[in-house]
Amino acid sequence: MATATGIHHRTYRAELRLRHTKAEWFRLALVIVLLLVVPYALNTYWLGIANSILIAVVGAVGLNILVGFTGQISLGQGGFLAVGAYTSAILSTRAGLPVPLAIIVAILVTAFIGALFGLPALRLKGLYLAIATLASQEIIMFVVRRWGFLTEGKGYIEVPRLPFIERETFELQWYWILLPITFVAVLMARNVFRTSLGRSFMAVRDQDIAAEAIGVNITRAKVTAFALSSGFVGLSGALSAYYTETVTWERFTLDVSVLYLAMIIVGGLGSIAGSVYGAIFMMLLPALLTEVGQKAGDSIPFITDQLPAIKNAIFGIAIITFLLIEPRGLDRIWSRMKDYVRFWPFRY
Amino acid sequence: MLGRAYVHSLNSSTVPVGSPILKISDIELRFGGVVALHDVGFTVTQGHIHAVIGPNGAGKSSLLNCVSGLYHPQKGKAVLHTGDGAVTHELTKLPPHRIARLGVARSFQNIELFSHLTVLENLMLGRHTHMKHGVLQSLLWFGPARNQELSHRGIVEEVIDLLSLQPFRHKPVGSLAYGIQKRVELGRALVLQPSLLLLDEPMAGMNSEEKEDMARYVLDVHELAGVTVILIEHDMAVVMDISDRVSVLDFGRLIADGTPDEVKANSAVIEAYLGAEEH
Amino acid sequence: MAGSPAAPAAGAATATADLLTLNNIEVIYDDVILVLRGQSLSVPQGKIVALLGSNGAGKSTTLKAISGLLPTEHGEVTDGSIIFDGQNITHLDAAARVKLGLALCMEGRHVFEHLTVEENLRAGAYFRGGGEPGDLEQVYHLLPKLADMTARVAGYLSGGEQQMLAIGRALMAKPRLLMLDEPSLGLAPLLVKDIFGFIKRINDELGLTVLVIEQNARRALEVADHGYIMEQGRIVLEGSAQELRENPDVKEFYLGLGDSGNRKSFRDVKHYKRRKRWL
Amino acid sequence: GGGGSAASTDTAPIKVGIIADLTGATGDVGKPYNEGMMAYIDWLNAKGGIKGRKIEAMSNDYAYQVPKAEELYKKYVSDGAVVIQGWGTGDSEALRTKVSADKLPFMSASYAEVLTDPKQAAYNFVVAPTYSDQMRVALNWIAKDSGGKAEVAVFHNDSPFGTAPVADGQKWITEKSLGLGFKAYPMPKTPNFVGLLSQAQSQGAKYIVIQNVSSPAAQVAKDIKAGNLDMKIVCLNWCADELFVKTAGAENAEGHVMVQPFAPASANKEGSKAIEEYLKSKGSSLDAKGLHYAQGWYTMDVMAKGIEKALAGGAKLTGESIKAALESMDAVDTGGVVGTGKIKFSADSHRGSTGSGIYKIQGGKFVEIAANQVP
Amino acid sequence: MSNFLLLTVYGLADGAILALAALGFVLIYKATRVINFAQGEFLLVGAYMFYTAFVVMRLPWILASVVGVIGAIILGVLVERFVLRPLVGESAISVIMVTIGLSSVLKALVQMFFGTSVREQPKILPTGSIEFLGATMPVNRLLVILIAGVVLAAFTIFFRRSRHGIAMRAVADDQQAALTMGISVRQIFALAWALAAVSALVAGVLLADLSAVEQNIASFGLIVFPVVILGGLDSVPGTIVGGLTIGLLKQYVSGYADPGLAEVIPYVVLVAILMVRPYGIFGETRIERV
Ligand SMILES: Nc1ncnc2c1ncn2[C@@H]1O[C@H](COP(=O)(O)OP(=O)(O)OP(=O)(O)O)[C@@H](O)[C@H]1O
Ligand SMILES: Nc1ncnc2c1ncn2[C@@H]1O[C@H](COP(=O)(O)OP(=O)(O)OP(=O)(O)O)[C@@H](O)[C@H]1O
Ligand SMILES: [Mg+2]
Ligand SMILES: [Mg+2]
Repeated sequence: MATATGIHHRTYRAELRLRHTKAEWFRLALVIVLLLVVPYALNTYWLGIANSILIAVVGAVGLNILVGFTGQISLGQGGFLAVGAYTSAILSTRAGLPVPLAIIVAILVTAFIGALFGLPALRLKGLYLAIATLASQEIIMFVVRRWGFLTEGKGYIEVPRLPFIERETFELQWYWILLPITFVAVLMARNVFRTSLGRSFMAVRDQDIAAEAIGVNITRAKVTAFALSSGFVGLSGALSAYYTETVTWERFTLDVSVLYLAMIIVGGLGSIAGSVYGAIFMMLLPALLTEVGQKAGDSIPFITDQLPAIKNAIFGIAIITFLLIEPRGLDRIWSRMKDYVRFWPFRY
Repeated sequence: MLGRAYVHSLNSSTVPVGSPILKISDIELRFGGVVALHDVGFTVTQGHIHAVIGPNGAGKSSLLNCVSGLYHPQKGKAVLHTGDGAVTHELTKLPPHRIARLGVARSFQNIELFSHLTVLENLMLGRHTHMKHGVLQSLLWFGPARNQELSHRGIVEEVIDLLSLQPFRHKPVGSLAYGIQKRVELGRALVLQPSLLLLDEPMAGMNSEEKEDMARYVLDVHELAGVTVILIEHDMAVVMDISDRVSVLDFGRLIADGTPDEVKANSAVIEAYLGAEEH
Repeated sequence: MAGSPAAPAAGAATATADLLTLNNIEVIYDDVILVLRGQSLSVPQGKIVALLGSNGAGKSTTLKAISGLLPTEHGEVTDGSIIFDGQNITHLDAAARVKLGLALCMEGRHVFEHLTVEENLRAGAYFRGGGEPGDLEQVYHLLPKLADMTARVAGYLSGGEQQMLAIGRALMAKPRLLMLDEPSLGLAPLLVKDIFGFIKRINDELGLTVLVIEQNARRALEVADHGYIMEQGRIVLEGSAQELRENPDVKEFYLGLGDSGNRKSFRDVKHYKRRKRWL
Repeated sequence: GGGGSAASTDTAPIKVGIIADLTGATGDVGKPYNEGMMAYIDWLNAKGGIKGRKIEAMSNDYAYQVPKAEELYKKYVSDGAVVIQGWGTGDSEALRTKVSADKLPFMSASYAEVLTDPKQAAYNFVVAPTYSDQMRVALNWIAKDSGGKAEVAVFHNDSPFGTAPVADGQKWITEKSLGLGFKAYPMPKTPNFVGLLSQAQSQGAKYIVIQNVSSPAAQVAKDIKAGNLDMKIVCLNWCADELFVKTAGAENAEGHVMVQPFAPASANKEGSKAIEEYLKSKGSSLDAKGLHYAQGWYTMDVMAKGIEKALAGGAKLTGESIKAALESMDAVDTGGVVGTGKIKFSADSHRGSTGSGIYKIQGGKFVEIAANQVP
Repeated sequence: MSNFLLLTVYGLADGAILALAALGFVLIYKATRVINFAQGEFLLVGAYMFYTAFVVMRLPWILASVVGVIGAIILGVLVERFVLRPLVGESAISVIMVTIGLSSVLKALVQMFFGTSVREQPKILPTGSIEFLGATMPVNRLLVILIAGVVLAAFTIFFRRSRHGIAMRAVADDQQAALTMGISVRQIFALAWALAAVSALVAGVLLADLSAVEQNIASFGLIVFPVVILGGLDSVPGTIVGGLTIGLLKQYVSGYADPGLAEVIPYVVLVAILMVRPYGIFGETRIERV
């Protein structure tokens, strides 16, 4: 799927690369340069948003592995984020594990829990499964709310600031921590779908009976997909724990699950890049609306009262219009634009 | 094409030609009230193209589904021979993916491809049983994962060449014309290096020219690689021309089993299936 | 395009004689894929017309254009006109065309999987308010096998059984023009014979006009009065069924007959591509 | 980089960041609270602001979603806010460590005990008596009202906000050896609470203390009426408001008891006058706006007094100096609107007030039965 | 005993409303294979439309109901026309996403016109209570059960009798084929959404009458998920069984166990049942054949 039409390769190895044309390499370089200068162009607030986006990207990629690539709709995202966050927080605050180790354990634990709650997928299909995962969300929320010992009765866990993080340069330092982690995570996810493992996921999505008949062990594929996906989600949750420095259940409610679903659908199901676009879109839009809202509020005072409602309305309308324009998401819009440029000025 | 020598053998069965590779014995399959198969039993010989024919709803596809483990008959069994023919596996007791691992590959009556994936990806999926799927290697890509992709690419390319699918390599199969999709499905079965190939109406919906092509491909596979084929087909011309043996089902029962000429002459078959003036 | 042999025919045909006329229609999918390039044909009242052509020629697209299904596939008629019974229906919506008396039996069955056989048939008469009591019996009479399956869930029927159901469902609409897209696909020889006999019969008895797409050219040209052959989205040859049967090219590529006039064996098929370029 | 210190030459407006819930789960009370704050600022600026410097309020809706609150907080910090006004339990917890790191005084409408202890929350200031104090007051009153012996059922929101006062209540009973039975029931999101009531009944409870927002509390009132049970609701803070009456309907609310630190209009306290005047000029009334309006107003007032003191001290206006001012300034007189009427902080306690008023609902109105009760 | 009886009545009443709300989901799913995440907001809008007619416009409640129903139908048709028709033939999940967007729009609209604070609305149903087997039964709850029962019965019969029932399932199975049968996919979709909006309206109004006209009504949308799944996504009778089951379950749990569990138990039971019946109790098994 990587190859743009009309490009020829000498070796299969060359063909297996993610990027082929000069244009593609150029784009990549451009993005990298952008990512490197960004932190110095933005003030702390926007840099903070950039950081939240980086964390969200990891989670969105994870969810897309499950929903977009394996076709298993999940509404349990918030719960799995919580598992990641609580695990790492508890391990590093109480068990005194070094942070990187705590994160790795958190990833494994979340993967395990994910696989566990994924078991219904062996029997359930489509929306029935979606609601079953909603159950996992509710159950996990109940547990983190109720099991006092998780938070030593306080209801929240306080995560000490990483020793080397200075208050003045908080966001900047975090940016340099999160950027490489996210980059690697995205790359890894991309890798999976160049291999037989990833293909078996997609086979299950497109035609599970045929997949079985050609030798795909569906049980294994589904459980692996849940575990792998939850692993990424767990990482995202763990990162958020250290970045936000407080873990409270209110950060992982069902709205969050829905928000992430929105990210990958608006971004593009079954597309790693799409998850990235979607995360950016969904995190950026509200912030921009807040900006605009304030300007509007200052200039036309009489709407200030309605402003919040209007903002919510616009948020919804934005989602709707984007999907009306291109139901297959931002990723598709982007590739359409590329085609248009490539074939210009011919229509067909 | 005949002349070209291929590196990989498309046939993974080592059962000596002429000895039985698949023994189906009194299989009975019911769906609620419907009896799809009733005491069906026959033997498929290594090296044959074995046709299964019969009226619509006779149970042909169901039989294939039993062999590939998608349906579970209430009674009877299908036994596959591997190795030198001595090793046996009771297919009716195995899950589909295990059966595929034994080299039983198939195509479907209504094309069942992975429509969002490209031709290449579909064919690579055909190699699934021969590949490893470690999560860590996959995440890392460089190293085992990539080498595996490269090493399995060879045979896939040979099949692409054999079925002349080159122009479509990177096209999503969903967008291809019906005839091509049928070919891709055959290819997906072939790359598995089958010991036994099951084809369910591979020529349905084709005009005679395209049927000739498809027949040619099936014959190539059979002649070049010596793959044993079970073929369901309604076009008698094709069946009678290319098959070595024919089994006839009607209402889930086996009503005839023999060489094409024997079957052609069988009154029951004419009455139930072929119709008088035919042949 | 003007040079097409079809154009004068379509032009000459008078609206009164022709129930359906296509004038140089052009169809584009997804704004980019040009599939029909000036397709012209006409279906005389009370006649059976056969539309032949290789895979991907655009036969089904033609029928989809006539019955107004293109919008559901991001396709549109960008040029030309479709006249049904003197009325321009080029941009009418699908449901309305059915009310005018156009019925299509789609390629690939498209039965309502979760409905029973009887519910499927009733759905066929939906726009007639469920139809009259006699209708069902009539269909069961024409397709007896359906009669013993009334309560079965369509999705579980065999391929051929579904095909029968689809045809029966189309008949429930009591159309003036019945369009069949590869009705014999996946049907057993006897049944194919029946189906075509049956097409002939409804044509004789009910005076129903029929436009049929078929890969089984032999059968089609037996029953048809008139035939069209299309390649790459336009008509390349037309004539009475008689003329077409005689035509040497048709003989070779659609009837699979050798120069000697009798069918050559599929075993003798050569490898090199012999696809005829029609001009 | 952010931090309060960025803002302020001597006439520049003083930036206040407000995190409000206007459309979220608690929007019904969050809105009047926020209006009260904005009104106070408007009123103050009209009087020339603080020492000639206007207050610039940056107020945004976070729809009760913690991540959004954190985002807004960062925004305010980088925009140079010197103090933050928050809202709920969730965001107060999530931001607690941040505000002490950024040295920004933070007030909110969450009155959890921990927030009053500078050792645990250096920059949080709690103007009202904590939920625990309100619970203690409630229990004292129940003990008195019942003549010493009674069973008490506590219905609470199933979250940290709800459970905050439960344990302390139990402790209080044993400490003060009140003859009260005490049992807590979390409230699920159901359209009725008959199940809980039947459990309370079998406990023999005559008093239902509710630590939740008003609409579920109102439902409890309805269910009590429908089953004509002999039970008295004792609402704490967040359900002890006009909304409770409005939602339940006067006849269902009749006779129930409210423990409320902030005086409603009907109690016409001295401190309500200023608000009433302001609202009259806007063609409205405190009665219409409800007591959460006053709550917002005076929370902002206390903050403003702190800022004023900090400016008076001549020190550079930073979060730090304001914190110092808040801790050292003499009691703010709210004219009886907040608890004991006076709000006073100190370096080792950010517990602004411990007193609450107790009201009975009669004919849909709040009737004061005991002013500024302290545990 | 009397206590149990009381819990049962309340459980049934809540369940009846749940069933009504669930009905909307089912109708839409039946015809379009889409799950409507805006169902809760449909309830909300329904309740406020009735409030507008009943309280603001001071119409008698009968008229108000008529106005409400008309409003609901218009809402349903508009949504279908402008939001969903352009997506006909697209994957269900993008349509689901659109309904999520829709939900925040609808909610925002209600906030713009009516604010976030509770609205007072005189009771429609009599509030008294009757003694029965030593339990004091609230009349309004009993009536709710009755009304919901009637509405649900009406819908069930409509789909049994009229050919629209078959048409809806046909459209859901294969839109193209349905078109070739002269079944107007648009009309069927519009019908489904309109009916969904109406049932939501009824549920919303009843709910508002039992509790209050306020934002929280919308949160009912999520509580309905276990109900529809339990009954089977495409089964009208299923909504009744699912609704009553969940309603009673919650009531008994909050009456006899840790009330906090009342929110989780339904999901646990749900998953348990799905393990035995993957398509809910009455749900139609999705056909997968090769
Ligand atoms: N999964 C199933 N559930 C119920 N009935 C089934 C199922 N699969 C097949 N049947 C029934 O079993 C009988 C045999 O079906 P099968 O598909 O094997 O026929 P076939 O011989 O392949 O016919 P055709 O040539 O038309 O494909 C048919 O009557 C069909 O309705
Ligand atoms: N929905 C679609 N979108 C894009 N291209 C399409 C679509 N449907 C058909 N095509 C293309 O249009 C061409 C004609 O398709 P069509 O189905 O009409 O051919 P056909 O003559 O019916 O072939 P067959 O004999 O296989 O049915 C094919 O190349 C096909 O790839
Ligand atoms: Mg078959
Ligand atoms: Mg076709």
